[in-house]
Amino acid sequence: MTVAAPNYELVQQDGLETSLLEVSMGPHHPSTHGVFRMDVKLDGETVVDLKPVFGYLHRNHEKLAENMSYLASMPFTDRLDYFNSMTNNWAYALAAEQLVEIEIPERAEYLRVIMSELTRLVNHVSLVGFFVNDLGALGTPLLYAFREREKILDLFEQASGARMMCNYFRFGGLRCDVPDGWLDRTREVVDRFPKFLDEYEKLLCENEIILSRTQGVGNLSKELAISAGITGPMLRASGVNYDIRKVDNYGIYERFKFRVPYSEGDVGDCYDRFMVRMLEMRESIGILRQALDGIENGPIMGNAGKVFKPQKSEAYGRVEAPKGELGFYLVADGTTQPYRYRVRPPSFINLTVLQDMCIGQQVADAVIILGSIDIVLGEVDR
Amino acid sequence: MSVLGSGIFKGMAVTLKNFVGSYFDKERLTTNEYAWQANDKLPERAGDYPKEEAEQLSDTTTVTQYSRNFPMLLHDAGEPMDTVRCVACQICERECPPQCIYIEKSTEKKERSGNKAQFYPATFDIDVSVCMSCQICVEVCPFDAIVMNSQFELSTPSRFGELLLRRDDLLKSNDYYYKIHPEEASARDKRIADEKAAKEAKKKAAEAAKKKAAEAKSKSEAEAKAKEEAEAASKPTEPSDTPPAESTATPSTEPPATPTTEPEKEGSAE
Amino acid sequence: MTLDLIKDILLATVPLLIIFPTMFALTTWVERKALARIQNRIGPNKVGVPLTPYGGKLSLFGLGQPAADGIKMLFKENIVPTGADRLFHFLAPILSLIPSMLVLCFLPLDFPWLNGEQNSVKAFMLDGAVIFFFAITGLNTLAVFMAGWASRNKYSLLGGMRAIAQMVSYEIPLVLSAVVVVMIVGSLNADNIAKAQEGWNWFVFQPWGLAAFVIFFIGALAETNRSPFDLPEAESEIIAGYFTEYSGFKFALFFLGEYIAMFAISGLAVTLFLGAGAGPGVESLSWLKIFWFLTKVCILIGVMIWLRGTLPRLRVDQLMGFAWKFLLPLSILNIFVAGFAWHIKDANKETATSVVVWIASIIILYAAAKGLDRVNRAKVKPRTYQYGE
Amino acid sequence: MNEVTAFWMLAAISVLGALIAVRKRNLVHGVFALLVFFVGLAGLFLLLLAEFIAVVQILVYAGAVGILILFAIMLTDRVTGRDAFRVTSRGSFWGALISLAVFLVILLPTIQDIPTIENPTPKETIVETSTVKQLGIHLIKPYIITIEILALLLTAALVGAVTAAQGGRASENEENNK
Amino acid sequence: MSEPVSHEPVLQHFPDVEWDDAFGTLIVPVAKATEVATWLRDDEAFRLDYCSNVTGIDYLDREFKEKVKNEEGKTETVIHTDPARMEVVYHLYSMENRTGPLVMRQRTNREKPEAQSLTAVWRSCELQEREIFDLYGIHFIGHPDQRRILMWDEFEGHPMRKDYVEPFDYEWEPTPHDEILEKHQKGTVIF
Repeated sequence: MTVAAPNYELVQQDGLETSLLEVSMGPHHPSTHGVFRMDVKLDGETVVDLKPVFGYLHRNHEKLAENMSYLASMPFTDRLDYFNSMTNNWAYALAAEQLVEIEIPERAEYLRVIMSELTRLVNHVSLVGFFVNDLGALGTPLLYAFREREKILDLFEQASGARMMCNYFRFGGLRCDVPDGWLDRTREVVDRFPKFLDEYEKLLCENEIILSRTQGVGNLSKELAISAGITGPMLRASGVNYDIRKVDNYGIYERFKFRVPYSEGDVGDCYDRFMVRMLEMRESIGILRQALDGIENGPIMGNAGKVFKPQKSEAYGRVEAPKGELGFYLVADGTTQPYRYRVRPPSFINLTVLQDMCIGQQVADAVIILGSIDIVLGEVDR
Repeated sequence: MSVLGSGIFKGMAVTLKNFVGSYFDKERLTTNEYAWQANDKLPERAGDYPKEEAEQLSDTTTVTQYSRNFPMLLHDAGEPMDTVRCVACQICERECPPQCIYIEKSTEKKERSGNKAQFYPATFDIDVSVCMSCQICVEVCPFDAIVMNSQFELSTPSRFGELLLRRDDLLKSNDYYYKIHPEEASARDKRIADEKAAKEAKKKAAEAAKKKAAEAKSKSEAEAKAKEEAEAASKPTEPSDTPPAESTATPSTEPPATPTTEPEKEGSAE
Repeated sequence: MTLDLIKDILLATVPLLIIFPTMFALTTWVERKALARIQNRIGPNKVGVPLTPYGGKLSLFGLGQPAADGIKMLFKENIVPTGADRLFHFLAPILSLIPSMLVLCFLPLDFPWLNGEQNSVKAFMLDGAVIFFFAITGLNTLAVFMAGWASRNKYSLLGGMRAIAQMVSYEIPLVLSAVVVVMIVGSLNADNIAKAQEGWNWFVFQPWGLAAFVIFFIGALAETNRSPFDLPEAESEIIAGYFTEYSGFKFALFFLGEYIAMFAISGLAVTLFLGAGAGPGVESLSWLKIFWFLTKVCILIGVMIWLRGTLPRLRVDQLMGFAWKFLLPLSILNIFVAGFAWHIKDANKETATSVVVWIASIIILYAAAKGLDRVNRAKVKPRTYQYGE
Repeated sequence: MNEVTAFWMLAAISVLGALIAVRKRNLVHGVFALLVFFVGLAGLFLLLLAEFIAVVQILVYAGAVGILILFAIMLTDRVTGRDAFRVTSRGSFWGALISLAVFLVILLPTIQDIPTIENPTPKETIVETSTVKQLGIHLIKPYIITIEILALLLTAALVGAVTAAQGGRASENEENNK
Repeated sequence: MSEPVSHEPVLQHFPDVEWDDAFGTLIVPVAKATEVATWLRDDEAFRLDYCSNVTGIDYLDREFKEKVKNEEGKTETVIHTDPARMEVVYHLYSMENRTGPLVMRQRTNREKPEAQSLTAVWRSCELQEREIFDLYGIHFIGHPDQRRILMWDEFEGHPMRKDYVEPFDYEWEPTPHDEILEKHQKGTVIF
């Protein structure tokens, strides 16, 4: 079942010897989305071999968390995937809440869904911008995306006091309630978003250059995607209907009516990954509208107790983060610190197939394939 | 069958719309200029000024009332060290994830205005080069003594000393807190007052229960009195002696009555 | 005699050396402003003229920005990588500027007020001006290669190779689309071409002229490495291509050379298709010619900026395919269309023939373009997306 | 400042370029020196008011041939050699002498026929009819057959080149299919 | 939550496999790991085609004091010993049946830790096993490309091990934070 990495054989023509050009793309290459390196071997402009090199941002997050109380590593989870701190918080809270039985109040559950779907909008909209930036678009779509993203970040700031490093979720609820009028402002942003998406789609989805650059580039088959543990929009672009919001129904997702877009064919190229994200944003808006309609006043914190000290047990909590399945695996030994704290980072595992997708493509394609995987190095290197 | 190049022309129409729109539509040009850039005044570090001036200056360094950057120590009206709320219990120091707080307890207790004698922090340092504004210290503080500031322009030419905020840099009055986070401050004070009132009511009730055997009928009066007191206590502290010159609507005289629900203190405070 | 010669040389070259670098400075500012507005930003708006040493300044929407940039570039450190070919690393930016400056002389720009009413001044009066233009523009390629090779950087080398392949390929549709005009006018002389379009007889108003203009403009974008053909300096793929290792004033020279080349090639487009200096009022005021000429150049530059703000870039193979498989056949076909139009031109039935020519040319050219597009477009399955519950 | 000065300057540049091109062991330097020679030659043509030839000189030699050589060099492994290590063949003196003799025998009569620069042809006669036009007329009228045959030959060569390139790719595809 | 997978058939099919009820996990002997994994992936009932998470855990010799109520109702301190070992934990899900998770462990000693690489079964193990090799030093038999991944190649030691001692930090430079850390070390605050 496992598909091995394809081997590219250098074609020797009539005794003419050609040698490979070895280029080290990164760690300060402008389009590696951080400090990431790809050791690329090129035959002309064709990628013959590609080895990803990680670890430039490694800070041993897991070890740090094992030497801290459970609560104290919550702000550090923000720094994993610094675009989506809310979903990171949720995944950690979900794992910790499995260790001890905590009832989460209704309002907190609703706010969690609202925050995580807003995060999804933030991530997808700016990812599409970065992706088109990698295609060479001088940042215009990216800045349109950031214009809208700012509005959502303002909402995050109003709720939690910080724009990106929100640190908003707690075991059993949320840190604090949202201020007055926040829900109305959110509704305004959510109502305006489809209008922006229309414009965005008009700008990008029919552009002949984007079509010809992305279609048929970086194909990922369904079998390889499943075997390699690819999750999130990338998996759905390869034609697998698997969304943890639907499968696990964590939080209160079973109350909302939403659909999971996935590609029908089994091409799974950059265009599919781009389109699945565009379609997912529309669904997120649907969830947000339902959540904003359904939310009621109430407490936002369950009875977690003063000290978080779970019994000897283990738990694995996973959520559908915008980049894929984000899981936290906690092993508790009965103290206030986790004995083992493991992050299952989606973008790290999605990078498994980078080599498979890039070999035989052009250098320019390698860059956009990396862009379409959607990595954040804070999470990859941890 | 589409017209050749129609996708490109559509895209160009969108960019043209944005180009023109940025001159007329506020939605399309959301950029704001820095407040200090508008009047060509360079920002200074608030710590370089006398306290009152610094508090005025922070008008220009505050973005919105919701932004929260770096902790500060609250004191009530009056001389800072006489009214500081912190009792040097060191919970925040223990809970701080990046370990950027250092506290030394005073050796002797000191009388605070209106309260009984307590310890006070002899040293209270926060290394803002390490602090990540995670607000866990605010969350765990049982005395509402540490809250978030909103100054973000803290860059200094030197790496040592100036990024290590000392106790006197961190001490800020409650008025200042009202100025930068009006909603949060009033909600917090309301909660403190409520708690205090509830406590006193409880105490009164307990006393009343004791006296109940002797004077059963005075109970209702006592409760009414407790309620009155609660109302009196819900008023925030008096303004400082030298109010900021440009503080037009000093919130201390008339607190904004916005009943925001403030979170219960959670987290471990062992 | 010598004095006269020097005076002539100065009169012929100094206006060009003043006008175009000034326009370059302004264009960098306009480009930054326009791109910023396209992206919903404000753009440079702070740098201005200081009024007193103690403060106060005239901002003028950040018009001081080009000067500030220039000063910054001048004072930046000149870094030459170890192992680089120092001589070529030094020569490349100069060599890239010289051809672009040189070709400005072939534009039909004369300055009537400089040397009396009758003697207008012109740098070169050559019969083969158009072909000279292409020959000298081609030399730019060498500078690019020099820069890429001398930097001893793999990205630079890749950028240089891309640049050469691109420039060589796009020169062909560029020349072939210009051939149409040369054919109709019967002269390679830029002034003759300008003369042929006086009044409103601009060649862009002919069907073959319009097609040739579009092809020429696309080719010009590729020749000057502008978006969407800015592959040699694709920052998301190969850092900055051939000038990755350049800093300070050498980089500024490259930058200058590139923009001057933009002006030059836009100037040629204006000469060939947009009636050169023709415009309202040129009969009475001869210097309006220059005004109209520069205005048209600026409009073309504006379109280039607009395109840059909108489009992502192509891939190398697509770029080459576009030149060889799309533009080249189309421009050859266009030559035949122009010949056909010229052949059936009839002074007696002008309206009827022009209508016939318009309709026939448009149908032929559009059908050809569509067909070529269909042939060249990569075969991909249509995409469908499902919604799962 | 007249044509003579210009001539000597251009001649010096050309000869210098040619010499450097021969002497340099660094191939890329050599090619660029060769290009200097080509451009100098173009300048000389321009001086003779043969502007079309000058253009073609730049277009074909400096532009096309130069880039062709550069591409060829890029395919080689070692671009630079050291100028110090040079094998000078024996009898170079005789070689130089013979080449000079051949040069004189062949070219001297031609050189003598050219009107000297001090006494140039009057300008008016040249400006009257442009060289481009004259050249075109000559090419179309007396030499039309030659031109057509040349064109055919070049087309054949082009087709042959394309076929050769395609053949290479076809075999590559076959290998991939295996 | 998605439907959990019953572990009973595994135990029936492979007698060597143990079931740890406290943690809810299969404990697979290292020698049999590939076989069990392949069976779990291909068996029609399981179809655990998706290996979500691979974790390494390091257990030192530890004593746990636990207060247990004995029959007489008195609390009594019982001392458990947890033997030193290393574990590799696999969280398995099925994308086809939308079930999971089934937790599977390979247990190995601390002195010369070795485990079977399951990269051949689930490709997603490739980078995660490399990470475990890097941070824990567990050698994966049959891994196609076992190199360090997060730490640099010259790094010595395995930082996630519980007994790992930080080397002298040669990149140390003074910061204002040192003052605080020093005071922390001197004082009572222990993290």
